[in-house]
Amino acid sequence: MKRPSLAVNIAGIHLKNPVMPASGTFGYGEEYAPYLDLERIGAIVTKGLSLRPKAGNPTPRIAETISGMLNAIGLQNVGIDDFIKFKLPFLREVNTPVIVNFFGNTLDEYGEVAARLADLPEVAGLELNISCPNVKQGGIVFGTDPKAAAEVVSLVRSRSKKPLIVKLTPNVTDITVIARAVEEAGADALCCINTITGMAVDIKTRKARLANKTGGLSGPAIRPIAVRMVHQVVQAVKIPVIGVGGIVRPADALEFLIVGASAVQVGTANFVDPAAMLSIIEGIEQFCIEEGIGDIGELIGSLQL
Amino acid sequence: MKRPSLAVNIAGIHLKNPVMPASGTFGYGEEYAPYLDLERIGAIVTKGLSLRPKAGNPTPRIAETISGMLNAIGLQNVGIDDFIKFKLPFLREVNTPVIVNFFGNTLDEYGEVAARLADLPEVAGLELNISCPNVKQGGIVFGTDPKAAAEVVSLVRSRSKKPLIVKLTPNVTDITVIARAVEEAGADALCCINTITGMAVDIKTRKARLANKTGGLSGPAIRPIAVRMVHQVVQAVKIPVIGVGGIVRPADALEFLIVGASAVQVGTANFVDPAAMLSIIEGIEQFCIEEGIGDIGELIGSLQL
Amino acid sequence: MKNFKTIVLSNQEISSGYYRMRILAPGFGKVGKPGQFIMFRVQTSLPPLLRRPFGIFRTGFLPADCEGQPPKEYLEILYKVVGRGTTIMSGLHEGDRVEVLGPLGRGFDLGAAGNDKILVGGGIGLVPLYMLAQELVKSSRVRLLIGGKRRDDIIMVTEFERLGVNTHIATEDGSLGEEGFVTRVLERKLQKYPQAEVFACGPMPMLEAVQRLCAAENVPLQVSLEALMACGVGACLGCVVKGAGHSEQNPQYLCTCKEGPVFRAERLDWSKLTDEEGTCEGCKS
Amino acid sequence: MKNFKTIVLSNQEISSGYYRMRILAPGFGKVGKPGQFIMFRVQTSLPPLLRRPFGIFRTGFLPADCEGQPPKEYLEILYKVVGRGTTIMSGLHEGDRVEVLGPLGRGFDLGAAGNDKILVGGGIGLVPLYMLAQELVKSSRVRLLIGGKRRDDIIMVTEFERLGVNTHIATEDGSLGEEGFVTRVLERKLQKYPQAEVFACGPMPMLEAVQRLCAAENVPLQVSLEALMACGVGACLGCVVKGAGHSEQNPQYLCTCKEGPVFRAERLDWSKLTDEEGTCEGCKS
Ligand SMILES: Cc1cc2nc3c(=O)[nH]c(=O)nc-3n(C[C@H](O)[C@H](O)[C@H](O)COP(=O)(O)OP(=O)(O)OC[C@H]3O[C@@H](n4cnc5c(N)ncnc54)[C@H](O)[C@@H]3O)c2cc1C
Ligand SMILES: Cc1cc2nc3c(=O)[nH]c(=O)nc-3n(C[C@H](O)[C@H](O)[C@H](O)COP(=O)(O)OP(=O)(O)OC[C@H]3O[C@@H](n4cnc5c(N)ncnc54)[C@H](O)[C@@H]3O)c2cc1C
Ligand SMILES: Cc1cc2nc3c(=O)[nH]c(=O)nc-3n(C[C@H](O)[C@H](O)[C@H](O)COP(=O)(O)O)c2cc1C
Ligand SMILES: Cc1cc2nc3c(=O)[nH]c(=O)nc-3n(C[C@H](O)[C@H](O)[C@H](O)COP(=O)(O)O)c2cc1C
Ligand code: FES
Ligand code: FES
Repeated sequence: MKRPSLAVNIAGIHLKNPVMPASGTFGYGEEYAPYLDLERIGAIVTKGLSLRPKAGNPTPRIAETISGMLNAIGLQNVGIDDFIKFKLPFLREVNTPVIVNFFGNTLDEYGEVAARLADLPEVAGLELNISCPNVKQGGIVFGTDPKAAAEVVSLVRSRSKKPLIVKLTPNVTDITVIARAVEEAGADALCCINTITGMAVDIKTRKARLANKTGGLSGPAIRPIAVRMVHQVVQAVKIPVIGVGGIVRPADALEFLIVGASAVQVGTANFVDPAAMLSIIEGIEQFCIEEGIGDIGELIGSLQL
Repeated sequence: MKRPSLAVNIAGIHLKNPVMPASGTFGYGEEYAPYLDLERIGAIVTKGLSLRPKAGNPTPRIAETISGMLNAIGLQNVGIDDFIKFKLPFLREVNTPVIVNFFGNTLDEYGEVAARLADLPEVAGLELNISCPNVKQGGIVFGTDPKAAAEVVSLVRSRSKKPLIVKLTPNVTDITVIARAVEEAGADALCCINTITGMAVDIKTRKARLANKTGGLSGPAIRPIAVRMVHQVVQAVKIPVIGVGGIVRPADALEFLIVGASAVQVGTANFVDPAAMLSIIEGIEQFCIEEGIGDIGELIGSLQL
Repeated sequence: MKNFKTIVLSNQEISSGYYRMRILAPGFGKVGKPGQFIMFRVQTSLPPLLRRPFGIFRTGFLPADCEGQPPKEYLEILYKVVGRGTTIMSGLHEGDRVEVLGPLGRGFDLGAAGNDKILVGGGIGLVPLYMLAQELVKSSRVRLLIGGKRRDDIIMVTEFERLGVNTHIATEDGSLGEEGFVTRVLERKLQKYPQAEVFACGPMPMLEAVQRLCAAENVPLQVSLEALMACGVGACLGCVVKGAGHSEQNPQYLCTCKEGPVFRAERLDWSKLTDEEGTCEGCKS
Repeated sequence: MKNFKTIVLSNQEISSGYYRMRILAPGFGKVGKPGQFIMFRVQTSLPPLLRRPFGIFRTGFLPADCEGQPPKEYLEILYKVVGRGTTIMSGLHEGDRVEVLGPLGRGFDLGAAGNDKILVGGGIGLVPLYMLAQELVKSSRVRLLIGGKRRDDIIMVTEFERLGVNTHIATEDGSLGEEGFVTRVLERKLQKYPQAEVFACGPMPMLEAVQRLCAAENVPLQVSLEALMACGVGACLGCVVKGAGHSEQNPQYLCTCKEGPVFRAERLDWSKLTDEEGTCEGCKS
């Protein structure tokens, strides 16, 4: 039997398969190199970068919950300069497209980072994070207001010609409103969802289990919410959508593809199993073979109504 | 050692302890009577009632997810007349306050139901559902728009003097905006959260696992989100807040009380263990004893900052 | 009707993918009726979240092992491994702690003594028919028509025969008994015993075919249905099926858990029973 | 550094609430260094979601059971049952399938040969010190100071003594060894052996006291830290501690999993190490 084609094209980025890590769960790629062949995954997505290095939040920063985890890392990152100097050389040698996730603390900073990334040949595309719940100034306000979201996307669009993926927050009343605003402002693709704001309490100490009190919930617990939002967004826009949220097994990824995601990202599952993405890729391939699907495109958006 | 006092007062309703079922997961009370002593729980909360009987949604209506479940029951209920005729007589004999959850398909209907319930001595309080994600017309639009929410609360307030609890939806950008609008419009207490809209797909048939496609996610999976929202709402309003979402064990209920909920509701856990509320009450009592808490009031809102 | 924490007494694979679990259940035999079910859960294990419904296969007493002590009562379920919950169940051992809610629902009505009784079971659908047969053989001739895809799906035949039940087997691939659907056998039997009463449990397409045959011959039929269940006690309204005369204006939803799982065929709306599409006023999302 | 699916060889309770698990681990001994750790997971069990970090207690070879076959290599962990994950672990049996990611992190630096080596371990903190002692005894005199709340918390003493390590025990309730904190013992030893190097692992208050003593005496100290971990490989940034010179403007967060878990004391910011409060520019919610 001929192997099915899993290749997809997102915003002009050619991916050999639709599976990539979710930003912030895969470091800068090299951390996982000992555990899986980085050339087998669809793309590498970096930890969110900012103009200057960022310290992140005080500890504790993570807390396990039922079928999920809360994190309030606070977007700790090495900053754009150190990324280019110390992280990019490693990624250059890997034959897999690199998508750089980034954010700014101000509108200007968003533009600035985009401009700095605009001419790097190693960077296949940008993923604009307007949705991190742990950083207020540079994050959530942009992601929850359609006008602000459109503004930052327009600005970034004007500073870089790279394929532009915009990552949306689920912490909104109607994600399709933001999705459409961002599409109109020039996004080439969307990525949903980021984490959902949550909180957990240590009943003995009566303190929040995160120093930041609230954090972003990720993992299998949120999958039904993510699938619903991806389904809604796919109906609302014409640009491709990358689905993310709680994917652990191949079947989870397939749910997202079936509702119309053109690709998927795997986040928390990397912590559980560093080779999770490989199993997912193999599982998708297997499913295509079993179902007689020759090209993954036939599967994408095949939801029966 | 003296037994701690677990009694709380919500909007003028005296509860012997702060644990009650969540609407829609406990039928009209009698369904669970064989499995737990209804006089041991703080209150009984009925399935959501409407003016006329409601058929509900086509099947399948439920789907299990990881640490949660989706439901799209569609608010099937016997209607206010049959409730009074066939369900209330049973509840009259139980020495536990009865809170009637209700909704309308139109603004007028909300007022109408409230008026019908206004003079029934067996009804200790009303829980106004402006948040069911499965009924569009009579639900979600009211719950996601502060103006509409205030309007329906004012109307209901004008038609009934009963203690009025308003149940909020989590499917909003900022739940405190709705909470404040509803408080101002005359609510005596708030209840958060209702289910979070989600979706699951059967990858073999490529159909949504619910006939209604989307449904409400409940169960342990959503608890961190519910705790966060209750925490936010408690800070934002002066009226008491009832916490609900994913409570299974005593420790879960304690999290809500510590962030400031004056009482809690147990939903999906009733399905898992019909006596769950009793274990939770006992666990709360045990915790108070261990921590030297004489009155549950000392625990409520005791979060350390 | 109660919820009790108890232990597994044994759990054996009886055919490929089919298990029989014996559970300690004091007092259960006195209350359980043919056709009722339990909601089963492994204690302390959260996943799967919801309980799983299983028909009561039979109840019985362990031989008393010491003088003076009353013999221990047990209940048995038979289950097929199909998903997450049943996979976890298949790994349980003697002594493992489980929880049983039941007996639940309405069982079979035994019908008129003396009349021929025809039982139709597909695959695991035999389960609720065993205790029914135990009762029926006391006053009627009982025939059991067993259907399945393959030989492996035909279970418990000897157990039924030991009760004095006359059994007929049909498999779709012909690997055991007659080749084809069990409803073909039923068709012949109905010709032969027009006074019969029929009791059926199995997959929906089988039940629909049985219903058509019985309706055509005007033979009384009771069916045991399966539905997705969260609570098992009539509280969640997740398990409904459409009753006869159902319409949007005049909804006639019946709870499978409480008003069933056994229904007289005429109580159900067979035209829409498996229609998953539908719409409802408020919810056309 | 790799992730491998393997099986449990044995899992025994060695003291009340303390377990020792032996895991099949071909090739592990060649790569693992004293002070490194693994991320452990029970295969096919989703809860708990995240892996659990455990120090490598020791590695070894099973006696070869048939001619020609290479002897099987194993690794051992010692763990205390404290929560959900370790409770599940305590129920594992021989043959149960588990997953091990490791060896991870930076281990101990062995220091100068010949110098007196003082190891300080509190409770389960002894774990990473065993392989360290195995190495150190080759060229130095090694003293182990063991602290714990009660007698039950003092484990593995004989194992260390068999290596030729000189052991001193202190329990807070005096139920074994000297009564009081183990740091009192350390204080005396530091007076006696001013050339010593110290290696410590245990609860944070103990480590802080050890650090103060060593800093005062100018004695080199390496500590092994615990932190909440999601990935174990430096990707999630969940496990950071503040490094020396840390400030908001000049953040010096160190990953416990990658740059630790063993740190030279002077690399850390002891004033803020356990300060959970803090604030950060963007996030004052
Ligand atoms: C009244 C009644 C009696 C039953 N008696 C038996 C019996 O005696 N023996 C037996 O093997 N099976 C019986 N079933 C079916 C049995 O409940 C399912 O096979 C079982 O729940 C599957 O669980 P799972 O976790 O392995 O499957 P999964 O597919 O992983 O389950 C996912 C969800 O779907 C539900 N589900 C899946 N299949 C069914 C089904 N056929 N019916 C109802 N819910 C389902 C599960 O309960 C769960 O909530 C009965 C069902 C009902 C309603
Ligand atoms: C590098 C390192 C080495 C360790 N070595 C050992 C060892 O050899 N033996 C041993 O018994 N314990 C060791 N621990 C601690 C061990 O990881 C925890 O006791 C264990 O994770 C608790 O899991 P749980 O599910 O039982 O507890 P829970 O409290 O239910 O766990 C909840 C969450 O908190 C985390 N957690 C809880 N306590 C700790 C802790 N002390 N350190 C880190 N994470 C924690 C868990 O991993 C989990 O994510 C080590 C920790 C680290 C970081
Ligand atoms: C530890 C951690 C760090 C994260 N950091 C980022 C980040 O820097 N930028 C970003 O856009 N998303 C970040 N995310 C969100 C993930 O990319 C992803 O959207 C989310 O975790 C949901 O997917 P999952 O359920 O598969 O983990 C982070 C998530 C986790 C768990
Ligand atoms: C089957 C089902 C039916 C429900 N019906 C109602 C309802 O009629 N009215 C209402 O306000 N909430 C309803 N809810 C929401 C619950 O009351 C509760 O807010 C939600 O389930 C979260 O709590 P849990 O996680 O403890 O289940 C329903 C929930 C479930 C699972
Ligand atoms: S299963 Fe809940 S009503 Fe039937
Ligand atoms: S545990 Fe993830 S970075 Fe250390």
